[in-house]
Amino acid sequence: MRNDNAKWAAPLEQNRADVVGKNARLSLQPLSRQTMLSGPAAQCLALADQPSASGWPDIARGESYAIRLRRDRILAVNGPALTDGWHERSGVAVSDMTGGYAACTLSGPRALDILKTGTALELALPSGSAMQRFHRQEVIIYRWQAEDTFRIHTQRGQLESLWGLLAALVVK
Amino acid sequence: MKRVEGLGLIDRRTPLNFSFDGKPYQGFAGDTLASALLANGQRIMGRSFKYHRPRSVWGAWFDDPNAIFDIELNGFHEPNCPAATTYLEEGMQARAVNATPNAHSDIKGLLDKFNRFMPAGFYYKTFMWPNWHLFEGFIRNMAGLGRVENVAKSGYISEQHHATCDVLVIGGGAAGLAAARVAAESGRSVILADDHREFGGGLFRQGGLVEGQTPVDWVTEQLSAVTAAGGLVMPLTTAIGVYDHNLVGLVEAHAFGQAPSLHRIRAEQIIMATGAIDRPVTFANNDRPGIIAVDGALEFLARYGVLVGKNIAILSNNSLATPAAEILRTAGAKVRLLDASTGPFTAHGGKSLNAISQGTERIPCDTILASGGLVPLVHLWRHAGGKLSWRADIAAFVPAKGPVGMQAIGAANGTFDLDVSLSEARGENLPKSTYTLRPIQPDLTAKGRQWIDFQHDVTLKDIELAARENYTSVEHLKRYTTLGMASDQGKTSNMAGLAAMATLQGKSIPETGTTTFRPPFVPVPFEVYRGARRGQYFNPLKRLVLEPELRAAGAAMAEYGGSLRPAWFGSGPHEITREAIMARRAAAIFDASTLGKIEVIGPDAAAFLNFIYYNTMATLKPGFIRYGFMLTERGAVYDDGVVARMGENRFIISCSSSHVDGVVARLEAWRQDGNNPDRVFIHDTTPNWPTVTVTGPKAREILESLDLQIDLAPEAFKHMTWREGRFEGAVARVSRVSFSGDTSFEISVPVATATALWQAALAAGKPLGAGPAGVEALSILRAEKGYLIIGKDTDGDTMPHDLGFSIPRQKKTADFVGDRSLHTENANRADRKQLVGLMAPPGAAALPTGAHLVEVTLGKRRSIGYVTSSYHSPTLGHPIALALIEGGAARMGEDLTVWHMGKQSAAQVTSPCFYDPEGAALHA
Amino acid sequence: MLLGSVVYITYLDASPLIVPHWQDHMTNKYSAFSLFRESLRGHKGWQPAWRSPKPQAEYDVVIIGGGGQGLATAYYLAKNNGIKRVAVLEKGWLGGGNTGRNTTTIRSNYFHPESVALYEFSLNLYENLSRELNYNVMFSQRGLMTLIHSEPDLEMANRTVNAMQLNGIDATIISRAEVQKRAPVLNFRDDARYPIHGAVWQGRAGTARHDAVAWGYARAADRLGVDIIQNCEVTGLLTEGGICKGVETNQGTIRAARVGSAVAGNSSVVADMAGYKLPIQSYALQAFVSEPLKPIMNTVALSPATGTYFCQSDKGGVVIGGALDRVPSYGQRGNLPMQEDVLSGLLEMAPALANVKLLRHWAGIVDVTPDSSPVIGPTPLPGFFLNGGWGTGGFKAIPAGGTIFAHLLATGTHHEISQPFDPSRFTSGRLVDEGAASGIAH
Amino acid sequence: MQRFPCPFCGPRDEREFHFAGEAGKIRPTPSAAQSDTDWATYLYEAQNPRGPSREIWVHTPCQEYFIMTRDTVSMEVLGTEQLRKETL
Repeated sequence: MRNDNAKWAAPLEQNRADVVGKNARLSLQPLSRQTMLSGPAAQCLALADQPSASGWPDIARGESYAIRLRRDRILAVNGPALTDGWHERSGVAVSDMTGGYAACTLSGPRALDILKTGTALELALPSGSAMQRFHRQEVIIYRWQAEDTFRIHTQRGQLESLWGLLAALVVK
Repeated sequence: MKRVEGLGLIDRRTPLNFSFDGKPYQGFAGDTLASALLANGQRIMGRSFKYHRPRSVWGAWFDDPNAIFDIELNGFHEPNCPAATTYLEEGMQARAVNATPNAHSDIKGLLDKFNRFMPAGFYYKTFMWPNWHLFEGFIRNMAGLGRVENVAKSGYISEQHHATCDVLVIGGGAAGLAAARVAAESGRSVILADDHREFGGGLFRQGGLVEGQTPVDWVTEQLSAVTAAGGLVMPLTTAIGVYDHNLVGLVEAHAFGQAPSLHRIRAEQIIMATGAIDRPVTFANNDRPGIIAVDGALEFLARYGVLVGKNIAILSNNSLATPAAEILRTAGAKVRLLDASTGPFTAHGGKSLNAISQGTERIPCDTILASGGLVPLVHLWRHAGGKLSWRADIAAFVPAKGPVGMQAIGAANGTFDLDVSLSEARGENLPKSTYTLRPIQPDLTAKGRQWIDFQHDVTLKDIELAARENYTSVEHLKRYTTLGMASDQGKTSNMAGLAAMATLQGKSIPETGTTTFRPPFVPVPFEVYRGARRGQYFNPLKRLVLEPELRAAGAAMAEYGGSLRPAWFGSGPHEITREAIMARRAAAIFDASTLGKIEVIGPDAAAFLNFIYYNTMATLKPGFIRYGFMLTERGAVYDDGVVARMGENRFIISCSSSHVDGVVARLEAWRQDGNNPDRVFIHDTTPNWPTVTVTGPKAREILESLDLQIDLAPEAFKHMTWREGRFEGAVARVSRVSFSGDTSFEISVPVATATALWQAALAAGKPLGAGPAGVEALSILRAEKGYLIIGKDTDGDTMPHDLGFSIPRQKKTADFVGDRSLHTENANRADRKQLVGLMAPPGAAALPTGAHLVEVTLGKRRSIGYVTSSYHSPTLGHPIALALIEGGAARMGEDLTVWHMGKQSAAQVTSPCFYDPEGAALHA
Repeated sequence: MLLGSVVYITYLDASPLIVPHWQDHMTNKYSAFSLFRESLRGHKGWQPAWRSPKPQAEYDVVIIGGGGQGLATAYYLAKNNGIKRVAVLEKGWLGGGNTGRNTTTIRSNYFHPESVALYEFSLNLYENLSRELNYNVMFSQRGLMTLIHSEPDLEMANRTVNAMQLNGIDATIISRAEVQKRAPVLNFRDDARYPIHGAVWQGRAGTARHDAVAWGYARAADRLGVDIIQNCEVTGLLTEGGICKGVETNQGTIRAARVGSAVAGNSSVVADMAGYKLPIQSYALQAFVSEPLKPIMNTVALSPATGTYFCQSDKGGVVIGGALDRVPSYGQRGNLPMQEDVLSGLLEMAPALANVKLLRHWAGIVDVTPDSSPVIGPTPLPGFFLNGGWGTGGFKAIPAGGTIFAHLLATGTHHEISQPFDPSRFTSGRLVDEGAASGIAH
Repeated sequence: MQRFPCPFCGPRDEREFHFAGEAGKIRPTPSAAQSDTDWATYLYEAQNPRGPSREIWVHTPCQEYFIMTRDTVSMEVLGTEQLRKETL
């Protein structure tokens, strides 16, 4: 029976240092709340108290915002506290995902090129949802505050492989 | 062969040392290995595949099939590098492939003497007795080109990129440059790619001025204009294939030893300006070293300053011969022009040429430059599904009906005059073409061997033989003779071969047909297709929130169903038994975070799950949990798990760890296809809720010290119910379900609280003799109880009634997934494999998992089932096993024969539940 | 030494133990001796491998599809069933479909007794096929290993190998050391993503020259009087009173007492002509070959974890295959996503090949059934019979498929081997699903 | 690499999509009342056309199921429709 402790390096600390390379920086992005809302788009936004939700290549702004994941689903970031479950009046399903997704920030003039090693996304190619695949891994990618600052969320269990891929590209 | 002062794009101030077949040479920066060797007077660069004939270069770029080297530089070894496209680097050690000891004097050259015994396809007619495999090793050692070193190439990683553009221009010759400039200056985004280090394509070899400028100046101006207009210019970049929906694979070469990069370019418009190459002339001894393509010789001169001969005969059928002769004369050669359409010609000489003859006339020469006309490079056009048409005036196939968004210009389109080509590229009116050609066809009566495929040693006689034996379709010809299957993929041999077959059959070339061109355009390393998908990143594992804690507690981490989980804790696999005993005597603490937590939310949730599950879920009450099977429409068990009802409109599915993604996908498919998607939603919250499971007789005691604010008394908190509590201020969902057979609690908390919960549980368990346990111990515990693992204790045909769950099949009236398939002839078979337990006789070892149960009829053993799980039970002190056996449920108590790798043993059929069959421990 | 070998080979092959299957004084028979004799007279005496006849108005049996299955069916109809008025209609060039596009693996290491009966029968026929057809199909019994990467893999390997042994197949489990001895180019690093614990080994498995199988059957069938008609595309079925009486083609109407379809990659299209649907979805399956290399791999290795398998051809090219493209397709070309999957899989298996160059890749269209087993049997249209749905496994089954389909066409009833593969199994639910038992179905 | 149009996300690479079956195949109800033959037809029979083909696909990143009409020979995408009846 195998012991693969050495083959799979232990995960990095949660307070890990930023990875800095030429024209690019990678950092872990702590978020205090993430909420998944499914239902009619307008109702989801109303419940999450957001004016709109960002897809690609929208730039989300501020500390509290919403990201479009599907036709009928948004992710509210740092939004209001909501009860999990069915919200009868709005017809919206709510689940807390604060810990379910981990996020990191990739920024700098080279950031988009780094992303384009693993996805076919283009600024000129808008998309209703921010869902993407980066080197075959399911991720949420959107811009935040600036043209060249990207926030990338992934299911927490996949953070280590996402981080490893990005870190290698950043320091290249 | 010599360098000509003042000619070429090489950097004469930077000499580079290299070796070939062990001998040292010197070239210049900008040389290819082929040009550097020619400049050193070294003509023999390789041996042919079959007869080991000495060969020199035919072409100056990718159309050379002859000079192929294994190269070593700084400890990096690469097989099968074409000498004509490998740029020279300091210290390169090159060796001709498939030559012993070297290309100049290869002992296998003797094989050529026996060529008459080895015509095309000779191996199909012999080597049948006693069998082919006996001869194969010998043949295989004779075949093959380069040698691979069996070492991993660390650091050899291909960069991968994606990009889009309005216009992708492939080929940076005159037409490509002009087209790229027009497109870029009209405001479109342009990528211009060329496989050479310098742009310019055939411009340099054509000599003279381009629109009043030297070729170098003109090219520089065009490139500056493209760049200034925002275009991207990519040298050393080959388009290897055009794939569906206008995706082009561009492979960008780097220094030797560095993996090329792959750019996947999605272009609105693809402009193919890939040029043309010379077609060889089929004549006797036309494979002799020193017989070179006209355009190849001009390339060697123009790009590398190498004049390939002193006394040159040009054997050509087209109007480009005269200007070529002028250029060569200017460079210092003596040139004689011969009309290739007159024939028959014979080359004379061995390793060096000394003459060409026509009839009785013998013309001394040291070099023959041949051209049977230009052949447009239409490979990419064919990749994209474009059609070709035959142009008799230039005796070539040219692009016809095109794929959407693709256009051919310049020589690739059969436009061989510079001015016409430029006008075509710029969309202007076309001047009249001056290129003319006299058709040629091979002379079937000529004496001596006439070579069609230089690398594969296919001669005109081989094609005659193929025709005689009725291998006349182009594909049969190719496959039977191996014509065009060499590493140049027929770039040189294709037209000559077609012409030969056409002549033999008295047909025209278009009637004879053309072969399909397949990507890649030139061979590229496998690495190009890999990129980041390697090692740990080839299917990366999911990682647990608690992994640092688990490692700190001594976990041995291993792969289970796509996640890295603790196999056991402590010093080795012997800990598994200790953990299992601990779990039965006190309690075990597991990380069960990978179990699914799929929320199904909405007013239709109950009806939806009732349809999805075999078991009736509509009647499940809030606060309660029900075990159930999810079936495929074919009735096979896909997953088992428990469903907890959180409220009127909310359920949580806890499915098997490895099935989370699959279950979510199935639910989503049924939700959108066949249900009202506004009334039920699927949220996969698995990663949001790490789970710590405490199981065993002391489990309740441990939970009590966690202060979860739940009444844990057995009558208040029963098996198969759940409660919401708090842990350190956060929500804690506690389910009383068990996979061990003992009282168990699964505690799910938010990610931020998980570490504290784990530590608190361990601290509370320690004084009670409880501690952490891994997946392996849990596997034993569940098998003792007869709990199954889908995919291990079931196969792709197992239905719920094979597992003892028959009631919904008989009683459930509402439709559910897979329902009808539970009543087919197959589902009603009496001999279906059913899950049972097995007991080995006292003192026997555990049965091997995967052993079969057999019955013997008429002396023949027949399998009636197999062992799916087997362990030594630490609780019971003897081996136990689960098995799928034909009609197993009716065989209780039966003694069966076990068969494993030829050895037999005995076992008795029992209930699959070995531990606590009454359920006292479970409900305690 | 070299020359000695050539003479030795010539001597061996000239052995009088070869018994000709037909009496003929022309240079029809292939042998080392006839090759030697023809070599001395410029190879002028070789006869055409097959004729190019014009179609006759009527045959006893017309077979649609001149691939391995169709040609073998015609050969066995003439040889085993005594039916010689047979035509094989091929819309392009014979052997140009999946027969000429596959990765040539031949094996019988199957799990279910029904599959074993079929593929083991085929393997047995392959073992004597070169001599039977008097055409060297280069069947090379170099063995096939299915790698075992983990303990669950080993448990599953036990289950399958025991099943095979009980069914009389020469399968064993070999150790990691044994794997390394047979295939040192594989990845034996301890930290490999998919480490090698051992392998399931079938020594009698191997590869054959795909074109030669088609050509050998074509030549042998032609000698028995079968008309092989190339460039003859079937455009419709001729029915009279609800019974199939022949076919319409671009070369005119051809009548036949029975019509058989053996058109891998087009089964649904031909079924559509007969007016019924099949349980088949068609996909592209890609294959890859590298530039020729000196021998580095002497067996066939398959990794269920990476979805890739490879071997080395006699010419020296590394021949690679993997899973189906994921998009239903009739376009005989491959696409990048699967190329990336298969070739990255190859390099996980054999990292030393990273800078070996891909020479070309191509695709065939495979007809995939829900249980990945073939469908053979009568159809709803009387007089019209089906041999299809072989998925990725048609090549290795050519001799068996031909024999049983010939039996079906000659007698109208199943051979005992083909009975379990009757299309009725989808109604009864008695599928023959090897999916779980074999890593990649071939 | 083909490019398919997700009705919600727009054009995306082939790798993000899964073929989910032919369009227009409705699960027969009540399933218990189906004959063996009808059930087998629903489960297994396929149009599998050579040429234009109407199919159900899912864009896996955003989980949108939709109908796409493609040519199975040329790989040309001929159109898409939403699977669900009303747009949100």
